[in-house]
Amino acid sequence: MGRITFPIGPQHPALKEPESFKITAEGERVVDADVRLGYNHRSIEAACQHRNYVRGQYLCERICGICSHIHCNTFARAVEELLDLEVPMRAKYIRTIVAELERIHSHLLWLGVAGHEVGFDTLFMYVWRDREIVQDLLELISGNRVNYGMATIGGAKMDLTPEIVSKCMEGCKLLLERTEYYKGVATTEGTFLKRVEGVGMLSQQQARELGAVGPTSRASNVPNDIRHDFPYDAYDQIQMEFEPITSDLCDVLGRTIVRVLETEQACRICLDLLPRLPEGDIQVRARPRVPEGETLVRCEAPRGELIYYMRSNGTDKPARVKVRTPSLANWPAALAMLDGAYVADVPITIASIDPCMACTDR
Amino acid sequence: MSEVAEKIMAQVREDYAGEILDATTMRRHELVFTVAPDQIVEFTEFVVQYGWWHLSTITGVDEGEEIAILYHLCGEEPPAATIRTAVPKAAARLQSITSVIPGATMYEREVHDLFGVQFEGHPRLDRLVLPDDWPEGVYPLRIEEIEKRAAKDKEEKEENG
Amino acid sequence: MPRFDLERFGILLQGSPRHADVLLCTGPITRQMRDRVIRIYEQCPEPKFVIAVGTCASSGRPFYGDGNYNVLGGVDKVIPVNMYIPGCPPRPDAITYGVLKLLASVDPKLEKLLHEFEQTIPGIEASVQLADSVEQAS
Amino acid sequence: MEPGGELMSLFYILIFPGFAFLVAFGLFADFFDRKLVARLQNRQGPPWYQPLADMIKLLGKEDIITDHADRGIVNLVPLFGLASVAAAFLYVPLWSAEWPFAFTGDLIVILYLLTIPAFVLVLLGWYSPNPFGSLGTGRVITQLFGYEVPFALALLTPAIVAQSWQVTDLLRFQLMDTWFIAVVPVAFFVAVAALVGKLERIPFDTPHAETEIVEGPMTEYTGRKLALLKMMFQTEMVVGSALIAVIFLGGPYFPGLTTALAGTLAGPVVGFVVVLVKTLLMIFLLSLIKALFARLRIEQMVNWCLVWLTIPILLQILIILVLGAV
Repeated sequence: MGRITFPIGPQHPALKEPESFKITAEGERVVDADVRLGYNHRSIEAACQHRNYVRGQYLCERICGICSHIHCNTFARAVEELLDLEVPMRAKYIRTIVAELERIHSHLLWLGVAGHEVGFDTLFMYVWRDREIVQDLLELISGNRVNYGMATIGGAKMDLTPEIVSKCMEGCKLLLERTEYYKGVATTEGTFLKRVEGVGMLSQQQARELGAVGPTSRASNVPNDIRHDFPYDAYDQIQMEFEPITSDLCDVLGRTIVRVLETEQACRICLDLLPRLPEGDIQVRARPRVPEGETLVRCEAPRGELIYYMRSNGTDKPARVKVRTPSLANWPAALAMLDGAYVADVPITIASIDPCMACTDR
Repeated sequence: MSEVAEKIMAQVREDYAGEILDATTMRRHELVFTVAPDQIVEFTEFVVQYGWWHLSTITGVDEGEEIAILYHLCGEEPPAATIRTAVPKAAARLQSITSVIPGATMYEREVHDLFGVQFEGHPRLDRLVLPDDWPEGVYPLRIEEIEKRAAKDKEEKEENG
Repeated sequence: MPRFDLERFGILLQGSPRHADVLLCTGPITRQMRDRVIRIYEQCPEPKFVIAVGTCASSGRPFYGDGNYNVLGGVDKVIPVNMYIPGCPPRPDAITYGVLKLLASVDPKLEKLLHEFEQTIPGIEASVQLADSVEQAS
Repeated sequence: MEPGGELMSLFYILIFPGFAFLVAFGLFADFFDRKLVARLQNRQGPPWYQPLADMIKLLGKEDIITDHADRGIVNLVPLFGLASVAAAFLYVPLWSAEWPFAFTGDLIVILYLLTIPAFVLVLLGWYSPNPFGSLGTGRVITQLFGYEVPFALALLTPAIVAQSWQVTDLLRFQLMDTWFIAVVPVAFFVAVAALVGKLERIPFDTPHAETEIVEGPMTEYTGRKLALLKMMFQTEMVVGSALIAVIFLGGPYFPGLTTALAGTLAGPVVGFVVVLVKTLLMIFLLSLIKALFARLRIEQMVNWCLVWLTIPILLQILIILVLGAV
């Protein structure tokens, strides 16, 4: 068959966002893979230096189309650390609950897209129907399906009234049953298993060396979960048993199982925190001028470890905002998985690290 | 927290053969070790053995005449560590640490794109985020570029009112 | 998305631009994307339509301007746009309504279907703008 | 054929069981399939006139021919494919065992005509400039080896049992004896699975897997050519389903009904309706398969076909020969 180099170009049905891969294949085997990022580079870090903190947070929330709350929350936490501002406990609880609901919505979205990548459209339709449950909850809480703007500098924007809390509890219980069903489907469906088992191998050694983060590294038995190692917001208040979910399968199936179990864990965390929502106000006034200083803030986005480095120079505009999103950390690992794979497996292998191209390019 | 950090910092100081310029903490939970640019690879190797094996990212900050490069590393539990070096803006050269941590390729390419720091020994130092038709030698996150753009924006604002 | 199924109007996602009639563009145009978008637009066979989905696709804000060096603006800076659907993000039923309104503006027989859809969600008419009504604005 | 016969056979070929009816039934089958799959995925699915609307729209679209492609061949080949499928449909007896076009060996002609669409895709893929076309062509050929042999063997097994290559003889055999699905069930299963491969439907639709190689060989074709290609696939589905319905499920015969209406004029009409129902039943089966499975990789598909299709059908033939000989 000879060597064919073909682009999975910026516009391709497998990639929901523009990224261009140059795949060199011999027959059906991938020999070399290369990725060209930068199609979605909106220079957000440079723009943050021209805007004050409030407008900067509005912009940073729109870095990723799916996990917007985690960016907004981490930006707010970074500024609060610079201001040495103590956020009321109720606001921390609300932020954690919305973060976990967003993790459920992101993981269910990924499970549907993964089904679509291997041609299993029924799973795609079923999962996205059930995702509507958590979308309704998020809309109930914040009025928007994505980009909720729940975390402001100094606390949370909207309060959770008792009947919202009860609706969320119902929703989470329903989601628990559905995740049970998908756990069954993902591990027993014959043709789906044939397409995900032993595909996109990433050994534990490779995962540690290439700096993989999130479910991609946890599926290769590297237990790094920022919620557990560096607890923030209300993650240290969780009473139920809370361990990072790992699996030693090291392939796409392992990542699928880790994400489904994490959805279940997120539901349980919500059910654990919601009834114990402490009383008190949800916001503290923050001064617009931030004193001189620098800080590094970590958090666990649905795709992995998210870093915000912020440096302030006393004015109301940040001197430097550095955002390192989890998808950028997973790209070296993705390319390592690709060589030796089948051409037919390239889309599912790329999708298995749950890449968010908008996050990668910022 | 800080006495744990002090203890670790003291231990790192005397274990490490080379010379650490200064060790402080950033916001109580981050250790910052400042090292000269030419010792960066040895110190990274030492730090990885010591326990901070995961390189979170590499941040570039333009500080007037110097570009500060911060390597943020972390292990299984706090405190995390940051290695800080400063490189003169005129001759921004640095040894690449991809030999120690292969995962650093993309972070170094990004700092090269936005700040113009040359990383020797880097396998493939081409464009990561900037478009192909971006002029050579123009590094958007350097202070002078930012001022230029701020001025251009101001004119644009006056123009269309 | 079973609750928002466009296939009930017979609209399907097509893999290649050759098979497509309507181009849905989301997100602002960056310098790197500029010629790719033009090429995709030329690959679509006539008659073709372009829908800009979301505020950033319609105008490029909030990414455009204020120290931004890589965003050229909305989709209309590069290819002619027929329908703007503002919103960040626009609601799925606003997208469905936008696509339907565009089809109705082309084929009057669909007018009935459009009014039916408008009854289901009160106030949806305000959520989208046809391009010609935008011409006078910009 | 008496003199009036030419007009009659012309009517047969062009209008009733011929081209026009086939295209209409193809459009309805496509709607039936899309609606069913949508319903299985609890979606609402397209309106009934959607495939017809798509065809009319496609005929009106701009017809782009890439300079890489040879103008003559690319325009001619889709017509060729559609014509071969329509010709195959002529030899499928729709309402009774006395079929004007039947002759000994028409089963072989049908099998031969049904493989031409695969080569249509190969030629189209060869002339499309982008790499997805050549990759798709490679996969079409590889997949051909997977399903072609089992499909032919599966359809020839009843012929061996009934000792005749004529479809109408098979029908007569089924009238006296039981349906072939009872006699050779393995052949029925193998025929359906191979038909799924021939029609390139999920789980064997790797040649035009949307998320991997966009549309495979058909990526570069628009307007009239795309309309003809889609029509070819739809009609091929109808012909394949009708063929299996006639050979394995007893065609126009229904246990109680046929003996009662044997002589009267109503017999052929009822027989025709029974064949339609059985064909729709087959299309329902194909849609069910499409909704239940994920897409296999090309080498998995070929391995699966070898293990689960070729070997069982050979065993089945062996069993029949042994039983027949006894």
